[in-house]
Amino acid sequence: MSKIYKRPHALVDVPNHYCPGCTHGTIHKLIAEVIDELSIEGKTIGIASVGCTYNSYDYFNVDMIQAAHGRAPAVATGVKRANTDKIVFTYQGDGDLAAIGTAEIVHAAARGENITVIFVNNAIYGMTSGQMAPTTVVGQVTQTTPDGRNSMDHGFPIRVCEMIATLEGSVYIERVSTHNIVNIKKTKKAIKKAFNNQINNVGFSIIEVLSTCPTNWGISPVDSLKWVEDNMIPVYPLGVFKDKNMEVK
Amino acid sequence: MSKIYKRPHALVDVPNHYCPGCTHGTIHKLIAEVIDELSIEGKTIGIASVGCTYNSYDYFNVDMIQAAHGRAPAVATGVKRANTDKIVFTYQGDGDLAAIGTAEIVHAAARGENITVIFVNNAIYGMTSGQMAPTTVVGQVTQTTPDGRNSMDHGFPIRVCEMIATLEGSVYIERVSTHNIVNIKKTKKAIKKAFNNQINNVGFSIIEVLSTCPTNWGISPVDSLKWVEDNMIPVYPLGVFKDKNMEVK
Amino acid sequence: MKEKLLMKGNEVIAEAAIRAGCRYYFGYPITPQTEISHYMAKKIPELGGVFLQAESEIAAINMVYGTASTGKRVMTSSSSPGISLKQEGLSYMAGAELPAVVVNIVRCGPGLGGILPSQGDYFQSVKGGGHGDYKMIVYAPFSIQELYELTVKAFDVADKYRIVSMIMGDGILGQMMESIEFKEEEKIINYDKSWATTGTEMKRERNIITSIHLDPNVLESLNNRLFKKYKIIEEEEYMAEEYNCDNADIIIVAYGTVARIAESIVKEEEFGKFKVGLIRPITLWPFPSKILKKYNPKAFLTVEMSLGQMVEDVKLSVNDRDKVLFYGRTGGNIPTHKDIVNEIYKIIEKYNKTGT
Amino acid sequence: MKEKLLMKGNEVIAEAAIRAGCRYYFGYPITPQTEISHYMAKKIPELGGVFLQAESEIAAINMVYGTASTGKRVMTSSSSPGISLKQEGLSYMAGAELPAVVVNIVRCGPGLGGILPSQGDYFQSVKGGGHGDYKMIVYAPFSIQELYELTVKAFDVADKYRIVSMIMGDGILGQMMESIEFKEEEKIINYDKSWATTGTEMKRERNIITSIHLDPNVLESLNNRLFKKYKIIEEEEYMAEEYNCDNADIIIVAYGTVARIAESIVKEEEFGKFKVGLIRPITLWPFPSKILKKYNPKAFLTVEMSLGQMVEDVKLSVNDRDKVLFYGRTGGNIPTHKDIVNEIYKIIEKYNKTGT
Amino acid sequence: MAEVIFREERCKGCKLCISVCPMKIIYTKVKLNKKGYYPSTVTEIDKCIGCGNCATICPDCVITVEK
Amino acid sequence: MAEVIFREERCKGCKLCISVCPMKIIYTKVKLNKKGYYPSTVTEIDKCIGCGNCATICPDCVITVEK
Amino acid sequence: MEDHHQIIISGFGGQGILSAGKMLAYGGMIEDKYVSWVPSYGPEMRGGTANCHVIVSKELIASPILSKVTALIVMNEPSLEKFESYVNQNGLIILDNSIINKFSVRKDIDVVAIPATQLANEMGNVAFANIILLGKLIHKTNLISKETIIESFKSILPEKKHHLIPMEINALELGMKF
Amino acid sequence: MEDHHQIIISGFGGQGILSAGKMLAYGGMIEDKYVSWVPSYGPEMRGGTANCHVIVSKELIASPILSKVTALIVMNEPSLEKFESYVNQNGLIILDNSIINKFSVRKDIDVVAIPATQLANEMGNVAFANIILLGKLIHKTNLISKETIIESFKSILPEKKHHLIPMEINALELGMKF
Ligand SMILES: Cc1ncc(C[n+]2csc(CCOP(=O)(O)OP(=O)(O)O)c2C)c(N)n1
Ligand SMILES: Cc1ncc(C[n+]2csc(CCOP(=O)(O)OP(=O)(O)O)c2C)c(N)n1
Ligand code: SF4
Ligand code: SF4
Ligand code: SF4
Ligand code: SF4
Ligand code: SF4
Ligand code: SF4
Ligand SMILES: [Mg+2]
Ligand SMILES: [Mg+2]
Repeated sequence: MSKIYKRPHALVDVPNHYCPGCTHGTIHKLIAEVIDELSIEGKTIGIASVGCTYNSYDYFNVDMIQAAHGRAPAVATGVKRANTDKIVFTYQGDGDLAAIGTAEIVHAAARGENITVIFVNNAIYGMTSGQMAPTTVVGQVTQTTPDGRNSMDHGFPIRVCEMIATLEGSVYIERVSTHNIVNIKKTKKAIKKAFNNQINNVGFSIIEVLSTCPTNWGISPVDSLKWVEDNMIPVYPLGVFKDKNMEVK
Repeated sequence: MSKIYKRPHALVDVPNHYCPGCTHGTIHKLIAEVIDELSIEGKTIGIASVGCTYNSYDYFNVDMIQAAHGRAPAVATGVKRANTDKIVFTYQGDGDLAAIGTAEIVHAAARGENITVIFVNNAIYGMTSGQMAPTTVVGQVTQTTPDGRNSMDHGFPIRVCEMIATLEGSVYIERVSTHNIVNIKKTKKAIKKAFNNQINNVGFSIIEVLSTCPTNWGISPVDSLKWVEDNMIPVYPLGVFKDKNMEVK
Repeated sequence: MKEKLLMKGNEVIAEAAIRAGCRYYFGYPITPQTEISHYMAKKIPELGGVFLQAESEIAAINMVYGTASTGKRVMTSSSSPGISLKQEGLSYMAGAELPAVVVNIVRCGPGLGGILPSQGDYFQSVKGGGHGDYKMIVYAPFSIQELYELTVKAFDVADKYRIVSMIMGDGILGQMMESIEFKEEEKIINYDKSWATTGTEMKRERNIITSIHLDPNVLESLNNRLFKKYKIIEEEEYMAEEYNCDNADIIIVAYGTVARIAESIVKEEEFGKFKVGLIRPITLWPFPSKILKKYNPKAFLTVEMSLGQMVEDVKLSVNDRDKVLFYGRTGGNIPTHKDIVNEIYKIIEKYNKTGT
Repeated sequence: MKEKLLMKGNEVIAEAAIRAGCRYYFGYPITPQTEISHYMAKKIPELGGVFLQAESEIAAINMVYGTASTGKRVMTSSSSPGISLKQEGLSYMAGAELPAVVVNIVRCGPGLGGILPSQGDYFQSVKGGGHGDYKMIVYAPFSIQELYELTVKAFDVADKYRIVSMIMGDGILGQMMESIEFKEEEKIINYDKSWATTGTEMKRERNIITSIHLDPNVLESLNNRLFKKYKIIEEEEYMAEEYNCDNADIIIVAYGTVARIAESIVKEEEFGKFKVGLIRPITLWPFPSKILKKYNPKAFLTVEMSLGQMVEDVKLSVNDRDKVLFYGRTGGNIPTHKDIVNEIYKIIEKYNKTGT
Repeated sequence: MAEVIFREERCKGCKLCISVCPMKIIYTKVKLNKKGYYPSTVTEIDKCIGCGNCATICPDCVITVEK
Repeated sequence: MAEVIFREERCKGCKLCISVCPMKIIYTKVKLNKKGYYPSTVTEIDKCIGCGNCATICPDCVITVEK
Repeated sequence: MEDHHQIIISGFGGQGILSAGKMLAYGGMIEDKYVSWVPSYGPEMRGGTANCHVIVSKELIASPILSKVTALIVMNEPSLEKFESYVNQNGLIILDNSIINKFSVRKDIDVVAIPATQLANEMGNVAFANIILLGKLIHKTNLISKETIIESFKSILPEKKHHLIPMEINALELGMKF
Repeated sequence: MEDHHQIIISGFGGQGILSAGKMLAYGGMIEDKYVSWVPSYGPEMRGGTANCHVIVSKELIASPILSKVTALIVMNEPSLEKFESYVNQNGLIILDNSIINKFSVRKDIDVVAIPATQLANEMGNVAFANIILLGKLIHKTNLISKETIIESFKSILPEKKHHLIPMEINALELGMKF
């Protein structure tokens, strides 16, 4: 008998603290599988950020650094520049990356830092119990948009991939989702490619993963998958926004 | 006899402290002319930033606020939200807006703040005596790129208009230049339109003005105009990047 | 008749601000003070005001800077790491003499630390975490009712002196509920704001809000003017409460939540012939040195949720600094009733043995 | 033979860092310390190191956090407003116990203030401008030669204690030139860095660099461990220089550029039967309290380019705080020789009149 | 024939596995696990096609699939 | 006929006006002004077409043009 | 001290621990007593334990943080372990024995075990378990009147749950009578 | 005090004020003296005034910031106004009277006026004015030798200006002889 699915080695064998059905857990697994498949566990350094995954260092079986809110790309820059032979990734939420961390992600991309950014967009601040994120969709009710986000008062959602794609330093940008099996598999492929880019010294890759927050969305985990499909994908279309590698070929 | 050119009223009649031939002065005049022409001097509030123009409050004959480095769009947001009937503009350099102030400009645009941003791109940090700016072009020698900016180590120039254009909240984005009379006139037109947008409550406008820094470029003022044309415009193409007003029509 | 309500500290701060005429709030979420935002997001827009979730704490303090420049009452709130990010902005506000209210519901540090209560930001708030010579007025309420009253006062005092006033609480104060009575209406004094940048309307010289003065003499005269103002505030605005201090042998010095626990000890416990009192600073800056100086007990026991910060000001205030002792807990641990009682017994024991 | 060079303070800092084995520099331009960047931009890449101009001071300190996490010697530099922006990062570094060197060439505040010399960031550096209980070692050199030696030392001490050490100078020190002799080679001690995150190579348990500990007991034990370390540093690392202090009637306490001026007074001026000495703190934290406590002059005159910051530590150190007097200038004005001499005469006059 | 193993003490009862099982053979148990959740498990294992969907989506890495 | 007035004490001698004058009638004086710059001025004013270019570009608002 | 009630309620997040405490405090307030309510807070609540400290007193409240209690309501085992020692001599523990299987508590206190979750489940909604336990508490202590606590339901429960109030009253009565 | 030279050089930004000062300090250093050089700095220099404080001494230098000077070189009027009072009795002022038109300085000091900018202009480059004045200074004070200052040119001037050194030497000699 062959294993169809077993826990990846790069995922520490402990229960995680995420809410039931939160796809942060699913994304963690994908990253760990990729680390296994590329045999880079021993030379990977992960940067955890501030959000529900602040302690993802408890879950990834690699050296990990916990970074200040929004600053993971700067921390990653500091790590990678001083350790060019190591594989460095950040794991950041949408509040972390697209709000307080805007300058850091834009400039890491502009500089073309040879790092891998996993950007988990769940359209909300999970950790702090459900405030509007820059990625909250118009109409979405949150603790700070009690009548739903309206663009007049609260502005428009930021499409990170589209924005980063304007920066010459970025080489691979893809938006993927975890709302069903097909897309989870695509997500893994994208993550793998992003790590591979780094291994090949190609440069800055960012994978935006649409993810759920059943707790703060106030719906069940299964309904949350549907919510991603119905409410997020129309605003955040999936696909490759840039692949310089491809262009070159 | 009619006045072909006279000092605009909105420009205080004092000598400015800019270096000889620095087009910051020229841009100041254009803004003042627009304020005169739109008769908004009494209700305009300007936000000076940190850069050579830190004390542009000495030159514009309107209420002025000096903002912390990079934060002018946030200050402008605070002013405008509490004074929706006033006309609020920021005047920011490329270090100020495109480096430390990246998050603030991106989010003011994403929110669609009804303000006018005058973004003066001179491809360098003028005030601090000539370090690399995010807009420094590849190959350009600065104090911190003594062998010329190279994209491997220092990354690629950021094209602010192109980046901001990806944000739904922005309504009018144009890049103009001061390197000759035709373009100075276009610059004035663009600035006027940006103020008019605000008057008409249309939303966020940003005008990127290519400008010179003879002192830190180390060439004469006249050669500097040529340098803009030869070295900046190829990297920063002039034109309208977004005009939602037009799209609607 | 005044209505009694059961409210969370964080909500009371928001409600008090609204009652004090604050219609502009800019903030960025952080535990344990998010309820301030949530409350504001619901209530302020109904009143025609603005609630805006900024992209960061830095943006928030600079939005406050903008609104304050136009003379409007404005507030932001955050917790320790977020307050650290506001230090440049706070220094700018001091330099430009802008009034505003800033709330710090302190959590544990350093770094990302923890979200539990702490008083580890005393130095930052009181000595000046930002650059340059400047001060903020810092209020440290210890009950929900006081939280309300001091928040209202903070707005008044900010306008009066053109200064930032800070409400400094801890997670317990922000999260706890007690009953609260609001006044029918707050008397709001309208201070002169002819300095505000609201457009000249072509009727006056332009106003300028700035903190830069390259001429050393101009800047020094600003510094001196600020310090004159600070001296006045030191004379006029200090606040403290004294419990059982007359003839006390031991005086506990504590503020905020810790003072609640200390108060219960002073009320409930007996220490034989030793009388124990409490001084509770309500303003941390200006520090109520004058009150401390009135007493000459055998010992001052400073108790903090830190490893010793206010204790320096206690030492600088009392007549004999060798009498100042310290007890602190950190990490979110609150000094318990028992902890403090033990410390008192230690002092008594030592005194009985050595006479000092 | 050692070569003598004429160098600017800022350049000496950069060269000293390189000689101390620092190959990673992250910074953001700000007057009056830009020459550090310019020097690094030229020199570090030639040595295979990294000079990187960050997008902001915040990014810079977090890049430092990243490089320091991997055990490499790393530095950033800035000036007052930029240092304010680094406060969150500095608190994180303290929490995660990361070694690094941070330079603050202080300018005038508050706010954008001015670019001239100042000592207005004493409180921020020494008391903790960031949130939570933590400390940095703060060196205050007063000459170019000392700037070099202390910068080298700062790297050693940072590694030794896993702490941030700060070099605090002012614009004068950064901009001035004096002759300097470098050692042939600096002895660099390689401290254990088995905690560093450089990849497990599948040979050891993973390392984690973090400052968050939600369990209060875990966080409290970190706080206590940090404080134990700080106590050791307070015992071992304080530095000060004493000039003419034995039997002095008046002791000036001053650091950095101000101490230069004070020294010239002590050397050049005569005050009749009054003997004037100088204590020059070289470390501001740990403060050389023990040195101050050795003396009992008629008065301590603290002179600062601020409105009174270090003076609090002087008061907390000396035996009789009522003997501590203060003189300060701000805005970029440097207390002149004459200013200080006048202050001394005032003290003498008062003493002659009143006997105290 | 496939084998699907649930580490029930790790399960949080989110039902994502149920929602992606093409054979609809995963169900929720009626007894709380130690964590206080109703864990999922598989019935009629013989119907299992070993597609691994359940394991792929499970955020808590509860499921192992062999074939 | 056009009139062009230079406030010479404000001029910084940058020569931008010279570079944009279509008639090439602006030149640099040989005597420093109070500020320490060689100011610009116009010769052969009769050749001036009153285009205003010089005034438009002057960063120091030195020039007034009338026609 | 009949007039000074110090109560800790503790259990899993999601069991209505915090709102049960709020109801007591609110009830105390409308009966013109001094009240305070302090929750545990923050992310550790997710799946972890939640608790609140409630004081209802005729006197001004000094510390709102309790180191001893007159009554303890516990809805899971870790909570019992953690807080048992807080209970005064002759104090009261009310526990949900449909969740807490084994307990051997101190002999100097009054322990009441109610299978509240099971009873609530039988009523059709486990969310009533906290109310059942509250019912027992006010019955045993006369802390506040039944009418008062019912009044507090309206104030503490969010609008969208007001249709459940009749059921909540049933649960309350069930607890009181148990 | 022959052995302790305290000098301020002051003028407009762009007149080579700072590098003239550096040359003195460098020269002092290679003659094995203690030296210090403190510039004014920052944006106010643009078009404004620049100055530097230089000490060349046989003794260890206490304060590098001068409140009195043994010699003053001034290249514009505001600088003369500002620093005249700094000069010691019997001190020296060297000024460029092609820029400073009117001066009526104290009688207790030695004032030397040289039309340095004009002379330099005649040499073909106003940038030599500072060197002419320096020449006079070392001639009057013996602060450092001519050879030393020439050596310092190489070190202080940027590579791309080294071709000017022969001219600089001419300027120096011109000043010395004036
Ligand atoms: C400087 C600072 N500001 C704010 C916070 C509080 N905070 C913690 S997590 C978070 C946002 C988390 O949202 P996101 O990045 O979307 O992650 P998620 O929890 O949704 O996965 C915030 C604002 C903080 N810890 N530090
Ligand atoms: C927080 C902070 N960081 C850095 C500085 C120093 N500083 C002043 S101006 C400036 C950059 C100016 O460049 P730019 O915005 O391009 O304006 P320019 O002078 O070129 O017009 C910098 C970094 C500062 N004043 N405050
Ligand atoms: S709060 Fe939301 S994002 Fe955070 S763990 Fe829970 S479900 Fe996931
Ligand atoms: S330094 Fe450059 S940008 Fe600044 S005033 Fe001078 S020329 Fe203009
Ligand atoms: S492996 Fe596929 S068929 Fe089998 S239980 Fe899992 S999802 Fe269902
Ligand atoms: S997906 Fe995993 S955690 Fe969720 S119910 Fe299924 S087995 Fe349990
Ligand atoms: S107006 Fe035109 S033609 Fe006349 S001087 Fe000016 S640029 Fe020349
Ligand atoms: S453009 Fe203006 S400042 Fe420049 S030379 Fe002409 S008149 Fe003078
Ligand atoms: Mg999120
Ligand atoms: Mg610029």
